[in-house]
This record gives sequence, C-alpha cells and structure tokens, in this order.
Amino acid sequence: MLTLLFILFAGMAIGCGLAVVAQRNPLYSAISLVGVFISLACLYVMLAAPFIAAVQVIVYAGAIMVLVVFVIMLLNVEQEERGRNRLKFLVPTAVVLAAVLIAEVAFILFSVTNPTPAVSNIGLSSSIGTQLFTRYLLPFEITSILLLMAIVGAMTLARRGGLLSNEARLIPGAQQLPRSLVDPRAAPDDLRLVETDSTVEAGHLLGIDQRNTPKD
Amino acid sequence: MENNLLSLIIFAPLAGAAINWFVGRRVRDERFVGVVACGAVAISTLVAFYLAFKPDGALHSEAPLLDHIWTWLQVGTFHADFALAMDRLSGTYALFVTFVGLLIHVFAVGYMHGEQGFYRFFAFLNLFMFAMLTLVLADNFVLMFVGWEGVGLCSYLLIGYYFDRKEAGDAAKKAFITNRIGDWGFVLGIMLTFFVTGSVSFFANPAAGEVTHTALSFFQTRPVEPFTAGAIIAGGATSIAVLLFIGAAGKSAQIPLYVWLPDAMAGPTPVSALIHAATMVTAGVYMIVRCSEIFVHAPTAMFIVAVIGAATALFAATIGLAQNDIKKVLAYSTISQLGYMFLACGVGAFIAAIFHVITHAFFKALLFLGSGSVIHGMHHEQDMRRMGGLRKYMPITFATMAIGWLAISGVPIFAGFFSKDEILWRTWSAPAFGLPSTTFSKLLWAIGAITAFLTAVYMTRMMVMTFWGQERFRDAQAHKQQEPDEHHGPVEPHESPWLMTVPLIVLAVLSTVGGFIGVPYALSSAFTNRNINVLEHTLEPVVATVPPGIHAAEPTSLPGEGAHAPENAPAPVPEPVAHEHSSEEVTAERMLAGVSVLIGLLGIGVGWYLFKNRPLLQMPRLLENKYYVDEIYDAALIRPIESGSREGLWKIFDVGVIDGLLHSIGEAVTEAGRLARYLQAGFVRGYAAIILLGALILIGLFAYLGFQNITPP
Amino acid sequence: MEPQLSWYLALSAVLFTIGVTGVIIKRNVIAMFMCIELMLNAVNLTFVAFASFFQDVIGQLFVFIVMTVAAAEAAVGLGIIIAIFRNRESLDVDEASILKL
Amino acid sequence: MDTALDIVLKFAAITVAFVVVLLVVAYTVLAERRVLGFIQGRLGPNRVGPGGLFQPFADLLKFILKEDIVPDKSTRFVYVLAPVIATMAALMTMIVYPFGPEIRIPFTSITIPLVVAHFDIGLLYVLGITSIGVYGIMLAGWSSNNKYSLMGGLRSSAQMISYELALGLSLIGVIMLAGTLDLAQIVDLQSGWHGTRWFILFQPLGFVLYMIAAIAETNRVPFDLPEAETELVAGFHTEYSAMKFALFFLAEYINMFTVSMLATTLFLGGWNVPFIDTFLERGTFLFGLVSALGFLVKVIFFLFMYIWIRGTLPRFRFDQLMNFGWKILLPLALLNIFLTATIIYFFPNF
Repeated sequence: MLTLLFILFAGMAIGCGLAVVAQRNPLYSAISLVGVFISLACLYVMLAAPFIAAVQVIVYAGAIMVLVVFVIMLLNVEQEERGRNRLKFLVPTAVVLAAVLIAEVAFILFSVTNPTPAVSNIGLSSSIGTQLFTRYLLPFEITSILLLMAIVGAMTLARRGGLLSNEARLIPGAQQLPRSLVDPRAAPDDLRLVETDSTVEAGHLLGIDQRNTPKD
Repeated sequence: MENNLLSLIIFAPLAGAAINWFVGRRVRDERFVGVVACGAVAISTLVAFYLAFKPDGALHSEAPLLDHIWTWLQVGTFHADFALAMDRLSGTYALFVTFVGLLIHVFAVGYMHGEQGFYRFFAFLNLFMFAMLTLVLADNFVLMFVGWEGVGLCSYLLIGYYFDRKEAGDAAKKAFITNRIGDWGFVLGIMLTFFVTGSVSFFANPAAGEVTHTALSFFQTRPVEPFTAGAIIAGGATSIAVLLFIGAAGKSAQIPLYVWLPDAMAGPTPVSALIHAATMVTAGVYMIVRCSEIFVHAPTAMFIVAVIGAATALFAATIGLAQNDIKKVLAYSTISQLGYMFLACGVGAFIAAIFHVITHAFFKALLFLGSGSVIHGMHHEQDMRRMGGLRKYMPITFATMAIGWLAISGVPIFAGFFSKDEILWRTWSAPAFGLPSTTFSKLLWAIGAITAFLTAVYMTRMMVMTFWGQERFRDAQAHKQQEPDEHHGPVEPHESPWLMTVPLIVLAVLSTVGGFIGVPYALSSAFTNRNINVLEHTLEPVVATVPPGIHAAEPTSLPGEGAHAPENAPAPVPEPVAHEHSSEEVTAERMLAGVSVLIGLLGIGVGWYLFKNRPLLQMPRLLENKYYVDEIYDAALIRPIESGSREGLWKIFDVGVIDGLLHSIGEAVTEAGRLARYLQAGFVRGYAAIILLGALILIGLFAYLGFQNITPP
Repeated sequence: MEPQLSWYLALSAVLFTIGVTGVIIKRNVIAMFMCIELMLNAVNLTFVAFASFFQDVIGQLFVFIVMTVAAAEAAVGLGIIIAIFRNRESLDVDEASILKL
Repeated sequence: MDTALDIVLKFAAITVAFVVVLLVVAYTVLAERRVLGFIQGRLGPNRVGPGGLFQPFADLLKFILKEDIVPDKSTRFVYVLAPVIATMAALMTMIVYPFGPEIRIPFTSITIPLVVAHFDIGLLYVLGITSIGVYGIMLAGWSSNNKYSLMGGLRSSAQMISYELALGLSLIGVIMLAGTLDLAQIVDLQSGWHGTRWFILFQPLGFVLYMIAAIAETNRVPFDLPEAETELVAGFHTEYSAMKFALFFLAEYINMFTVSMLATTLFLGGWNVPFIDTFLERGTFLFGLVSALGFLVKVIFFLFMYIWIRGTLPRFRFDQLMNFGWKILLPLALLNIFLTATIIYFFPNF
C-alpha cells in the first residue's frame, strides 16, 4: 500500500521535476514545480511529518511559488529568449556532470548497508514546537532576523530607480511633457511628473541615459 | 611618605603648556599667554618650596617624598611606575630649577615681546619645565628617561624656534641627533642596570608594591670593581657607569658630544639661559650624582669621567677665548663649567658638583639673560665687535652682568668662588684611582686651575668688548644695512623693560650670596666654629661616598677630608659632621683657596691688560675655528654616512632590491589574474557548473574514503 | 515491502540532479531560480527521511529553517530579478554577464 | 479487509459531505439573490418552483447547456486547468471539519464520527489548501489572454497573499488557547459550560479580524477587487463561460461555506449547541443530529452575514485594500497574539 503511494508520488515528483527543466515557458515550469512540492508534501505525510508537509504546502506552494508566478505575470515573459546561446557547451557538460552525480550517489547507496528502522511518529506539531522553542531557540530567532533582512532587502531592490521619488509632483507653471518624449523606452502609463526646463534635464532627473534621447 | 602634591609640580607646567597651545593660539594675547605660562611655573615653584622646606619636608627627612601616580609598566619582574620621588637631592634640584625657570619665564615675557609665535614659545617652555621636573623627580630610570627625552624634544623645538632661519633648523637637528648618540648609551645603561640589579627604581616604594632592593641599594653590598680597562666591558657596575656617562656626556655636552651646544645658541636667548645653561645641560650631572652609588663602585668609570671632564673644561675654555659672538662665548664657557662639574663627579666630589651646578645655574643664567638684554637693546646684534661702551646705555644690565662676571671668575664672596674652589680642592686631594701616586689628581688640579684662569680671561674679554671701549655699533651700521632683521637705521641701545631687568637683579643677588649655602669648613672656621655648610648637611645622606678600598694605594690622604664626604665612612649612614678637621688640611685648603683667588684675579688682570685698549685683538685662527672639530666630524662621520646612504642604501638596496621585489610581485599577480580571468567570465551558469564540479570531486573523495572502511552488503 | 530509507535518498538525489542540471542549462533567471528551489526541496526530503527513520526531530527542524531561508531567498531573488529586467529588458542571465549596462 | 471497508466508508462520508455542501451552496446562491432582492426592495427570482426553490437547478441546466468558449491565443491547458484547481482546492478543505460529534447509528452498534478525515494538523491543512486556491484565479487570469483578466488575476493573487497573513495570524490566538491544531479537539474544548465555552468569548478581536480577512480571502464584497465589474469587466473570469464559469462560481461559494465553517469551528463552538446536554445525553443519535443541525445553523448565519454585507457595503479601492491589510489588520492581529500570550502566561489555568 505505502509502496504504491510512494511510487505514485515519487513518479509524480520526478515527472514534474523533469517538466520544470524541460518546459520552455517559465509559467509551465512554475506549475510543474508546484506539482513537485505537493507530491513532496504527500511524501512527508507518509514519512510521518504532517506538520512539515503542511508548512511545505503553505510556504512553498502557497507563498513562494505564488510570488514567482506573480512575478512571471508581472514581467509577462513569454517563451524563453531564443537568442544565440553563447554557452552551448554547457548542455553536454551539465548532462555529463549529472550522470557523474547520479553514479556517485548510486555507488554510495549501494555500498552502504542501510539500517532499516521503522517510520516513527515524531512529526507531531507539538514535538517540533517544543524542540523549536526550547533547545533550538537561537536558530529560530536567527531565521526571524534573516526574514527581516530579506524584507528590507526586497523593498530596497524593488523600489523604482531614478533620482525622483514616486511622489514627485508637478510644480504649477512648469512645462508638462509626456515622458515618452524623453525616454523612448518608457512605459506609456508612467505618469511621474518632473519639473524641468529641458528634455535633457528631465532625462537626467529621471535617471535615463541620454544616448537614446531624440537629438532635435 | 606619600604626598600627592608632588604631581602638581610637574603637571602644572603641563597644564600651562596645554592651555597655551590650545587656547593661547586662539587668544593671541601676550598678556594672557604670559600670565598662564609664568603662573604655571610659579605654582610648581611654590609647591616645590613648600614640600622642600615644610617641617617634615624633603630636605629634612631621611625618607623621600613619594607620589605613585599610576603603575606604568609591569612586565614580569620588570616594574616601572609613573611615580615621583623627592628626596634631598632631587628636592634641591627641583628648587633651583623651578626658581630659575620662573625668573627666566618672566624675563622671556619681556624678551619675546612682539614675536609671531609667542604662544608657541611659551607652550614649549612650559612643556620643557614639565619634562625637566619629570626628569628630576622621577623615581626610576625609565621615567627619568622619559623626562630625558622630553627635555631633548623641547630643546629641539626651542632651538628651532626661528624655523624660518636655516641655521636654527640645522642647529636643532644637530642637537637632536647628537643627543640621540648619548641616549643610546643611556638606554643601554638602563637595560644593563635592569639585567644586573633586577630593578630600575631609585627608591624602595613599598606602597607601590616595589621590590625593597632597588637599582642603587643593590650595589651597596657589592665589592668595588677593580681599576682595569677590562672592567669597562665586564658588564658590571663599570659598564653601567660608562654607558650612563655616555648619556650624560650627550646631554651635558662633554667631549666628544659637545658640538651641538654652541650651535644651540641659534635659539632665543631665554632658551639658551634656561635650557642650555641652567637646567637641561646639568641633567647629566644630576643623573651621575643620582647614580653615585654605581659610580663609586666603578673607579674606571670615575677615572674616565674625571679625565673627560677636565679635558672638556680646558678645551672649551680655550675655544671660548676666541669667540666673537657674545652667546657663543657664554656657550663655550657653559661647556667648560660643565666640564668642571664632571671633573668633580669624577673625583668623587658629588656634593661639590651639585654645589657648582647650583651656583652655575645662578650666574650663568644671569650672564645669559644679561647678554639677552644686551642683544635686545642692540636690536638682535650678537657680534661683540659691533658693541662696546654699552655701559652707560644699559646700566642695570651692566651692573648685574658684572656681578655674574666676578662670580664666574671666582672672585671671593661671589657664588662661583666657593663652588669652584671646592671642586679644585677636592680634585687636589682626590683619591688616586689606584694609580701609584696622587700625581694624577694633582695634574687634574692643574688643568682645573688653568681653566679657571682662562675662564677669567675670556669673561673679562667679553665684558670689555661689550661694555667698555669706544662705541663700535654706529660705524658697524655700514654692513648691517643688508641684514633682513634690521628694524631701523642707526641702532640706539636702550635699557630693557623691568620685566627683563627684575630677573637680572634677582639673579645677581643670588649669584652674590648663593655661595654661602656651601661654605667649606676651612673657610667658615675662620669666623665661626660651627660648620655652616648647609648644602653638605642636606646632601650627605643621599650621595654615595667613595669607599676606602679605592685609594688603598695612597693611605696618606685617608684621614678623612673632614667636612667633605667622609670617605672612610660606611656608605649608607654618613658619619656625623662633628668629626675633627685636622689643622694641616685646613691650612692646605685655605692655601689652595688663596691660590685659586689669585688665579682668578690674575686672569681678570690679564684679560683687562690684553683687551682693554685692543678689544678687536686678533685671536689665533685655530681657536676661532674651534679646532675645526665640526669640519672633522663632517669629514669623518657625516659625509661617509650620507654618501653611503645615498649610493648604497637608496640607489642599490631600495631601488634595486625592495622596489624590484615589489614590482615582480605585482607583475606575478597580474599574470595570474590574466589567467584566472577566463574563469570569471561573468556567466552565472558557468559558475554553477564549476561549483557542481567541485562538489562532485568532494563527494567522490568522501565516497572513496568511506568505502575504505565500509563493507558492502 | 515498506519503502526503505534508501528509496527516499535516491529520489532526492534524482530531484537534486534534475535541479542542478536545470540551473546549468536554463537561461531564464526565473527558471534557474525555480531549479534552485527544486534542489532545496530535494535536500529537505533527505532531512525528513532521516528524521523519521532515525526518530530524531532535528531533521525536521532543519527543514523548517531551510524553508525560512528559501522564503528569504525568494523575496530577495525576485527583487533582483525585477531589477535586472527593469535594467536590461531581458531575463537571460547571459545578457547580465557584464557588470555594466 | 479492514482497510477496504475503511476506504469504502471514507468514500461514503466524502460523498455525503460533498452532496450536502453542494446543496447548501446551491441554495446559498438562491438565498443570496432573494435576500439581495429584499434588501434592495425587489423580489428576486421567484418563478421557478414554489418561491423559486428550483432556481438553482435551472441555473445549473443553463450552465451545462451554454456554449463553452475558449478564447483564441490562450494557453488552452492552463485555461482548462484553472477552474479545476479552484474548485478542487475549495472542496478539499471540506474533509477535515467535524460536522458533529460521533453518532451511533440507531439499532446498531456502529458509531461513526461526523468527520471525514481526522488530522493532527487539520487547521494547517485548511490553510495550506486555501493557499493553493490562489493558483486557480491567477492562472485563469493569465491564461485567458485578456488584460482585464490579467489585472484581475494579479489583483486577486496580491490580495490573497496579503490577507492570508492576517487570516493565519488571527487564528493563532485560538490555537494558543486550544493548544492543538486538531479541529475536533478544538471543538471538544469548547463544549464546556454546557456547550457555551466558545472561543469567541476569549478572542473577540481575533474573531473580528478573522471575519474581515476571510471576506477578503474569498474575494467577496467589499473586497471583490478581482472581479470589480466597474473596473475590470468581470475580473479573472471575464473570458470564462458555461461550466468553467460555473466551477469558478461554485468555488467562490464553497469557499464562503468553508470559511464560515472554519469560523464556526474555531470561534462559535463548532457543533456545540448550548445546554442540550441537559436534555440529551451525549453520544445518542438525537444528540448528534441536533448538534449537526446547530453547526449548520451557525454556518448559515455566517452565509447570511456575507450576503448582508454584500448588500450594504461599497467596494474598496485597491490601494485602500492593501493599506488596510498591511497597516491595520496585520498589526492588530499581532497585538491580539501578544495580548493572548500575556494573558495565558499570567493566568495559565484560565
């Protein structure tokens, strides 16, 4: 029974994993990855770690991958660019290295006599909580600090660049031009207003390099 | 006895220096700066006098006043505190240092009037006082060395005070470097002292957990080392003494390290008076007297000290005979007087040396300040050939300087007479360093006498050229026009302000009566039966006496030279001064005193006769050029070192070896980088592949190693 | 027969290999990112397997912390990805091989 | 052969649960339309059957018979996958709720618990599945290749991620009180005081927060930004029609239902009906029946509240939504946790 389930979920995991790599469309990769996560969660349940399974689903499938899909949609990337691949040699290299890795693991697995204890029932949330808040409190706190740093870093990174804040407002009397006049690449819905006297200065203020500004 | 007032003595000038340096430079008000500087020194003067003369003060009690400020160095058994100690010797020294220093500060306020770097000058001067007092009051060699270096630094700064003049800068560097040579000896001496005695402290200071046997008390129980040349390198007391003497020679301008002192006159005159006449240059004497316990156990070193001292005295006196710069004359006279002091130390008359240090501080400071007053009046004219007849222009200066002149020439009742006579007599009756006969000490006495004669002569020459004769400064205008520091056309000499004359008068009084603190019994007994030699009473307990063993060769001089350092008394506890003075030696001493008086008067007479009418009398070239010593040093030492550094060290070693090495390293790194660049192409995927490769290698390694000791199923 | 420990280990090894291969051959930043997540999960699987086979809960704690790190990595990584895209109009890592625009 | 019987029983239970849920949902739709009608002073659908009782079936028929449009240039696979994910995620949470205490079938000795699956971590399970539900909407919005849909999808995903945090944190107070994640145990804990020891008494703030977050989580008014008709035609399911649309529709109402059940279970004492243990002794069939009915009544009360809110409240603007979620709900939830922790620490046996 368990064996069947194992085979089912393991197969599902491997299949989805292969799909992650094989798919050209990042969104499909993401969906396949969610599949991997869920099947792994089921395996965790089989391994008597329901808590970890639930957290796996919530954190990975529910949060991280949602973010990834969100970003994919935001950037709206279609097929992977088919530009010339300057590193073709990497594909065979990767395959060879992967083969070596598998070989080594197989060697280890077969050469080691594996002890076969029974699956125990230690994955209860209570036991994990106890350990986490008594003996391994320090790592727990450290991870919280790590998360804080991640939040700050992400906000810093994702803030829109340029010398002006998004709250830049139009000063009455200043000339108002569409930004596309200054920056051809600008998104048409970028409505930030800058007070300047010349398009060049506007470009400077917006942090756009002047190379692609119309020279007229 | 602990007494924390002691630290006030040294820290008051330090505070003054700090205030002048940080605040005075902003205020730029001469009144403020002057008050701060003089006030600081005045404070330490008052404290010093209080501590010295209070009922259980330093000059009355056996045990020194101690002030353990903080534990400074504590390495294993090596223990040096930042601690002050004021015993009878250092107390006496601190007294005249602070007092003369105060007078000179006051003088300088007038002398330096209108100078650009007024605040700077007084900051340095206060700093010097701090360093000098640290040197004097230090209770161990290391702290003393700190003060030693401090005074060296301040002397450097103050000699180079007019740093826009080249000769000042050169003189400053010369002084500094020459002192380095001396300090080298001093440091080695300190180290050797520690290795031999296991301590660097002068006084046992249980309060600071100090070992009870100190660097000095260590030797009391030791036998006297033999009088051989080998003892110098034997690493015992003699070696220590010789090394310390090298330091003293550097600081106190003895042969062969005296060359910096004459050039040091490039500094302002108060500096010359304070540092290069009264206080700093006598630090060497102080150090030797402080270590007298060591020296009396090292007859060889004593011998060297005496010889060097005598030679310096004569040598410098001859040079002084021919100088035309008023300050140069005084400088060489200082050197020769220092030679006197070392001569005294050499023959074991440490008290006499201190005595001469004090009186010399008085009259030499007086003379220097007088010359400063003259220079001030002459608008910075120092050449005596362009003076003359100043008598009626600056009467106070003339009168006071005349007193100084008589004092240094050894005319009775003036201070110089007693101390110089004391030294001469002690030299005459000195033990003979194990030489077969006492002829040698007689020889030293002869040198001393000649020096005294020469001293009188050249001092007379100076006075005559400056104050008598027709007034040469007007016709000197012709070639004084192109000098830059000339303020206005014809110089009209004028008397100096009271700020300058008051110190002169005070010093004049002191150089007159200052000698009475040490009137030898032989002379005083003519009037009273009480021994009134105060200085000797004071210093006897702290100054070591020559053990009898040294001059066993010459028993005749054994019957104690009475009042002067009972030589056959056990070292620590001096005999009470009550022992009898055998009549014949009293008469001998009186006779010698008469002789020295005659010598002095004769010198004055000769000088008067020679120069009264021919002040510009041409002196022997050899003397005028100071025996070409500077040139000899230049050719023998400086040139070779310079050329060696330039040609050898710089062009070959530095450029060739070091730079070559560095360049080759840099190129190697560049080459390596050029190769490694291919790995860092910036392609993340490439990095990932390389990481995986490394991981695989590691895994394979572990798998292999693990397989060694795992039996496959 | 019951699933053995080695089965889980083998499975995780396979997943890990897939992930690392993907990291090397994928050119899309987001895809690489997901492959890294895959590797992390493979490792998590080994942790949980060991934890439950050796009756030691610490393995699961490790997984817990790995997840936290993964979350942080996701936040920062996606921020970086957005920044790259904003500057280069492309998600191809090879485009971003030089440190200037 | 025990496992086989077990499996059969489970399947039976699941079927029963789903049928009940679907019925309730179907009639919730009707109820919503009628109640809204009343609120707005009109009748609402009342033609089909007595009082429009058969209206749901008519709608179902309509959905089945309508043409199933798949927009051109849409990634078909995902397009089809999306509603399935949504519905599945919605339905899967159903299995952990205890509808009632274990009851003994009359005249037999078989006692069956009125819960499909009994988890140690039922609550986490619910949260996890709920978080999966986001994909349905996001994928739908993305795959239907329509800018309104995409906007709707993005909005909904952002919204759900933001409010999941508040939702989870608002529950932590209850979890701390109960000391377990097992829903059945949580309900049992609330059966004290003759079945009135509801956690809402100890967690009023948590309850309010949970309700708000839950409404946002189910994209209902006033948080129905993803399908804001006035801005985005119909949000993520603009392009969907026929059965696929029906599935989304279903998913939304099932979500309402499950969320209400969670609220009931955690805050309103689950199947505990006050003071019935004074009339009936526990474990009897009647007791179980009454309890189940009480559960249902509470859930229906929540559903009614949903409709009521929809009928009365206007819609947020998106930035208001985000600010509200991050700057008000989240800090309040944290405050709630802090207060609960403090109280538990100082009155352990409260």
